[in-house]
Amino acid sequence: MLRSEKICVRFGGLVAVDHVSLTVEEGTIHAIIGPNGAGKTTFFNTISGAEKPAEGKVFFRDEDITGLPPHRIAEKGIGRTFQNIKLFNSMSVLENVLCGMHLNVRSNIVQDMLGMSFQRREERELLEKCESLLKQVGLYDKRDLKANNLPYGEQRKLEIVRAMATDASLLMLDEPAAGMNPTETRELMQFIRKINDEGLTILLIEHDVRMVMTLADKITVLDHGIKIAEGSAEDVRHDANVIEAYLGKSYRGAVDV
Amino acid sequence: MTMFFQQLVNGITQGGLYALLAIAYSLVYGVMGLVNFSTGSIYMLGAMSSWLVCKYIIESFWLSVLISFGVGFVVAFVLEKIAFSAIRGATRIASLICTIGFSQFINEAVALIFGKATQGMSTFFDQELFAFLGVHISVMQAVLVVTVIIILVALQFFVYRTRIGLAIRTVSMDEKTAGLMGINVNRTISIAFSLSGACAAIAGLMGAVYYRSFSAYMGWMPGIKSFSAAVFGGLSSMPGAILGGYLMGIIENFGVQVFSTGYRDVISFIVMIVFLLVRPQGILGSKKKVKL
Amino acid sequence: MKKVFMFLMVVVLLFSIAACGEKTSSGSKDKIRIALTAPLTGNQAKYGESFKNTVSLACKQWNDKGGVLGRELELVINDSAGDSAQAASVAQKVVSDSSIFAQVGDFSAPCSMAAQPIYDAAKMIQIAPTCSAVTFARGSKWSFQIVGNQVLQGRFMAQWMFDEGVRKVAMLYLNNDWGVSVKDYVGDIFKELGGEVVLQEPYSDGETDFSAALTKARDANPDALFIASYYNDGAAICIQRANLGWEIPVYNPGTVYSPEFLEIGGSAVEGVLTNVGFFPDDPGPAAATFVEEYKNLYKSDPDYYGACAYDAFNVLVEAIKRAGELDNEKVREEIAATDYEGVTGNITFDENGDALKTYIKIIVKDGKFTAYR
Amino acid sequence: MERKRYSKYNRLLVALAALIIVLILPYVFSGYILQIAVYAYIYILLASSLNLLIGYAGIFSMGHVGFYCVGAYTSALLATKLDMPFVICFFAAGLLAALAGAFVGFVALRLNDIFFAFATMGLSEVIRIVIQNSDFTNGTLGVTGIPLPEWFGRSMNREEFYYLVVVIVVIVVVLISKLAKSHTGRTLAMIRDDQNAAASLGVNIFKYKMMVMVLSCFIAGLAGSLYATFIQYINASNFGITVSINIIAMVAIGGMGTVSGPVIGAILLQLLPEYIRFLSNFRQIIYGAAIVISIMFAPKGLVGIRWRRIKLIDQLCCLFETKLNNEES
Repeated sequence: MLRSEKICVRFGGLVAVDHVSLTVEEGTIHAIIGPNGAGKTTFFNTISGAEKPAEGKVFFRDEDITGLPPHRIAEKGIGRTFQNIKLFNSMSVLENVLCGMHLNVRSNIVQDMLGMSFQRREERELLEKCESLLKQVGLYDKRDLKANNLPYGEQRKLEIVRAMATDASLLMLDEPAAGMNPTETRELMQFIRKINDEGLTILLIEHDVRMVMTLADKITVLDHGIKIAEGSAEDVRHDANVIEAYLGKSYRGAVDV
Repeated sequence: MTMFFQQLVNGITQGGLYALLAIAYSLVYGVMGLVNFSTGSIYMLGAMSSWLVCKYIIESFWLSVLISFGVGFVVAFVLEKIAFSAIRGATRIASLICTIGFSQFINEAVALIFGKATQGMSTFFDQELFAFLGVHISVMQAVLVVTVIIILVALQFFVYRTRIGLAIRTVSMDEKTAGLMGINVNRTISIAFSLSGACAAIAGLMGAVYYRSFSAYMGWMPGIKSFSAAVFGGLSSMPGAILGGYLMGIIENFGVQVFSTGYRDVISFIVMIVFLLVRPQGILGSKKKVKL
Repeated sequence: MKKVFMFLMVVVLLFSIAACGEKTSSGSKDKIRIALTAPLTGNQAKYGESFKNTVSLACKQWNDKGGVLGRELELVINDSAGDSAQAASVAQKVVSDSSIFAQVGDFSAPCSMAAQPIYDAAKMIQIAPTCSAVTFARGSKWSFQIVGNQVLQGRFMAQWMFDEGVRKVAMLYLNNDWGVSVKDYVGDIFKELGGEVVLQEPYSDGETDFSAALTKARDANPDALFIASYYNDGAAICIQRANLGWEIPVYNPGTVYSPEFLEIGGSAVEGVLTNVGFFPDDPGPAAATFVEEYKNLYKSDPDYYGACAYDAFNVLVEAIKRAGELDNEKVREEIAATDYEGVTGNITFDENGDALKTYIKIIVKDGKFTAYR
Repeated sequence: MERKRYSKYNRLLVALAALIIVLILPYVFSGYILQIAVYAYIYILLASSLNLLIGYAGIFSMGHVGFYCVGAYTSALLATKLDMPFVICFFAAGLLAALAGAFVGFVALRLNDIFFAFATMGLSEVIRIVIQNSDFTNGTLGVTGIPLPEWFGRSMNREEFYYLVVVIVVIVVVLISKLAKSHTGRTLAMIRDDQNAAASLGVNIFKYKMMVMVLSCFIAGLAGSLYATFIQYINASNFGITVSINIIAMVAIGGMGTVSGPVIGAILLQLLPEYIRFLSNFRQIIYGAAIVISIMFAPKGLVGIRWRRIKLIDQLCCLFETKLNNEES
């Protein structure tokens, strides 16, 4: 579904992502892990269009999307969340989800100004769709709260729902469990599993190795911008390079992650 | 040839004022990534305080310098507390609008108290220093250039050789990390802001003495143009701001020679706009990475 | 419902305050009411104040003599703040007050001209004392001005420079309606006389640094420098000229004639040549009494602009007196036929409504304005 | 729900009452109040259009006066030099200002907020200085003799023009309020709140910014045309940065990002100095102080203040209400 070929990103002299190739299969949960500064988020940003790669190509459903601006990438059907939550804080929960519907809106600025019946009907349809989506994820009761008044875990969830509302077929989650307590993490894992079962492909970056190990179908490990390992949770767990990267040379072979 | 060197001298003199003001912008932009729109008003306040000193107390240049410095420092300090600290967390635009309001308030208040008309200023260092092949340099010009250089060097020393300077540089690089490292971020911002005010006020004093006049609206154009100068040289870098100030002064003066004085303001605006579009970090500045 | 009621109350209250403010201004019917519009606040407040003083003085003098047509005169003073939108609304206010007969003002050309269409439509006489813009008086049948338009003054200045032996002149001018037309008329006539204009350099309002322009002017090597500037810019130009060590005669068309010019300029303005239609130190018979009374009343010297306003008011009242009744057509005819010995010299109008004036040459000597030769 | 309908009904009544007052104004008051009212309405257009940028899209333009100036000059020159009818002048003013806005937006919208503010301010000064220095626009002399629009074969009088302005202002404000509530309004709010998040949801930020910039400048151009036509004489010196700052003050004081905020701000700041004449010397100071105070204490402007929270006002209201109730019963 998503394929990157030898992506390189450089900041000045620093190579943040060094010829990383990977393939995300449709319907899977694919995780990218790695220590701090491994280039995970940069890689993410390259796919979602926020960063332009110096070399390499990105394909989505065999279509070259390299270097497209973020909103074009979103149009192709890739949704994303951010490491530090980026909700629209001046809006309510419901409005945040409505924002996610942006790509489904057909009315233009002139029609909006004139308030034609077509536009009003469309607005009503959107509203219904959003409400049903919120009901599904259990945020319906809180639809009128301001987004930043939600508890942390639900803010994460809302951000994911908002990304889902774009009708994305691939969801990229940037450290969704960051800053969560174990209960919240567990709930989140169930939630991710559930939306995956509904057919969404998921690519996620995670720090919490334990969560990744149980959740991901396939794991790619980055270190210093280089892909050092890839495979199932089991494969990665025993990979010498991975252990070295996480714990340092002296631990090689000594510990099982 | 005479013309060329005379215009160069004119440009350098004027550029000195721009450079001081540009530094004021750069200091604030460095620590908080924001612009203090009332820098021009503080320039005027510096001029005003020296005018008051000369008129009512004693005609002393050095006392004026001291008082202007103090006034600029204090006003900027208060301004930072009101327009930035008090509403931290509000949007960047809110802070900018607030400084615009302040600028308006200061200018108009001074206009109301001392009148809108131009006032005469005492003359210091009036005599001619030397004339060489028709190029005239007055003592005032020399004093202006030397004072500007002294202040710039002192600032460089302050920023690069003292603890507070180190703190300022650290906060410029990364406010969050600086805070984690035990630097009192608020105090550092406050100091940098006040210092920038002092710089602007000194520039105002120099301007008043050089042009021998003071008026309530004198800070308006220099304020905007020196922002252009700072953008031109690099808002994020102090040496850049200084360079930008001097270059802007020189470009303007030669611009007048080539085009006309009527387009003088247009020249500096166009330089700013072109640089914003082509090289927003300025000549010496560096791009800041924005983290997603 | 309550909310609506309250809202309505507030709005009605606001408007009634406004209405009261308006009503109080319409006074007794037996007085002849004349409006004065001047910039009493804003950047030009200094001149507005002067207008107000001199016109009030003139009004008082008439009333002391028993008024005109057996009726007392009353001034209605309005503030235009030097802003043309404001000037237009004041004009609207004046024309909608049927008790006001005629109008003196405004000070600046943009304000006078913004008000002009409104007075024109209402057929109200508008005498703008100091609006020297060439397009003003010819813009409406009802408009007159006292200061003399720039064609005349331009001719005077150009002739003066030429007579002094100046053959090449460099001009610095304030880039506004006034400065541009001064430059045009002085420059054109100077060329007609056979002189050469080597440089015409505009500068924006608020400019403080003239060294570049002066360096450029010096490079053009003229015999004289002509500055179309007000006192503050004029003084700054003279100072920076001195700093450049450039010795050259400086001419100005009367606008630097103010004590502040001498104060700011100090020794640098020594020898500046300018003209004036009215000169307190050397007044004619009509001006002498004016200066004396003004000094008694306001404890300061009147300036030229104020003197123009004083004349404007007198010209208007003289015309009312001659017309014998308050009929705007008749009074207009009488104004057009004016031949009046004012404090700013003898005043007659050409067919457009521009006053034909004489000027006095003056020079800055020992820190004071003195008559030239 | 009941309460909601009640307040909606209430709001409608207030609007209706305001409209009636506006409509009967010329019959009750003289030309002077009319003149001030028209300026206030023109400022409503300007403040509302700037609010589209600052309040809704978070684009801080300090050069709004530039587009106003372009509109005024376009209309004035077409009317005086080519004798065009008002309708053409009016829309041409809007279109040319929109074009200027598109150009400025195209070059400057990629800059960050602060740089954009300064760039637009610089450009508006450039526009003014160029107009001041070019012969085509009559330079510093300004354009004189701009005619009032004609209809039924004769020139409109000022009362009729007043109504024309009212109609235009009402249309524009209603359209803006519809826009604000629609999805486009929401999209602009997304951009204002977080551009990266908006882009990740498929919002073409540049396109939307351009659209709102063009729309806002179009309205400013219309305002310029109305101004030029009404005052019949324009001069480039009337279009300095102070005007921009005054508009910003109106938006900030009334309430950014609300429909009624700029309307209230414009009326208040335009009328207040008229009511209290002795304040006219303080006019600009008040603008400055009001900006600072409203940003500090009422970031959402007058509209955003919960008046009932202030004790004194609450008590007064209670007093008033009980009295009213007594009278009713």
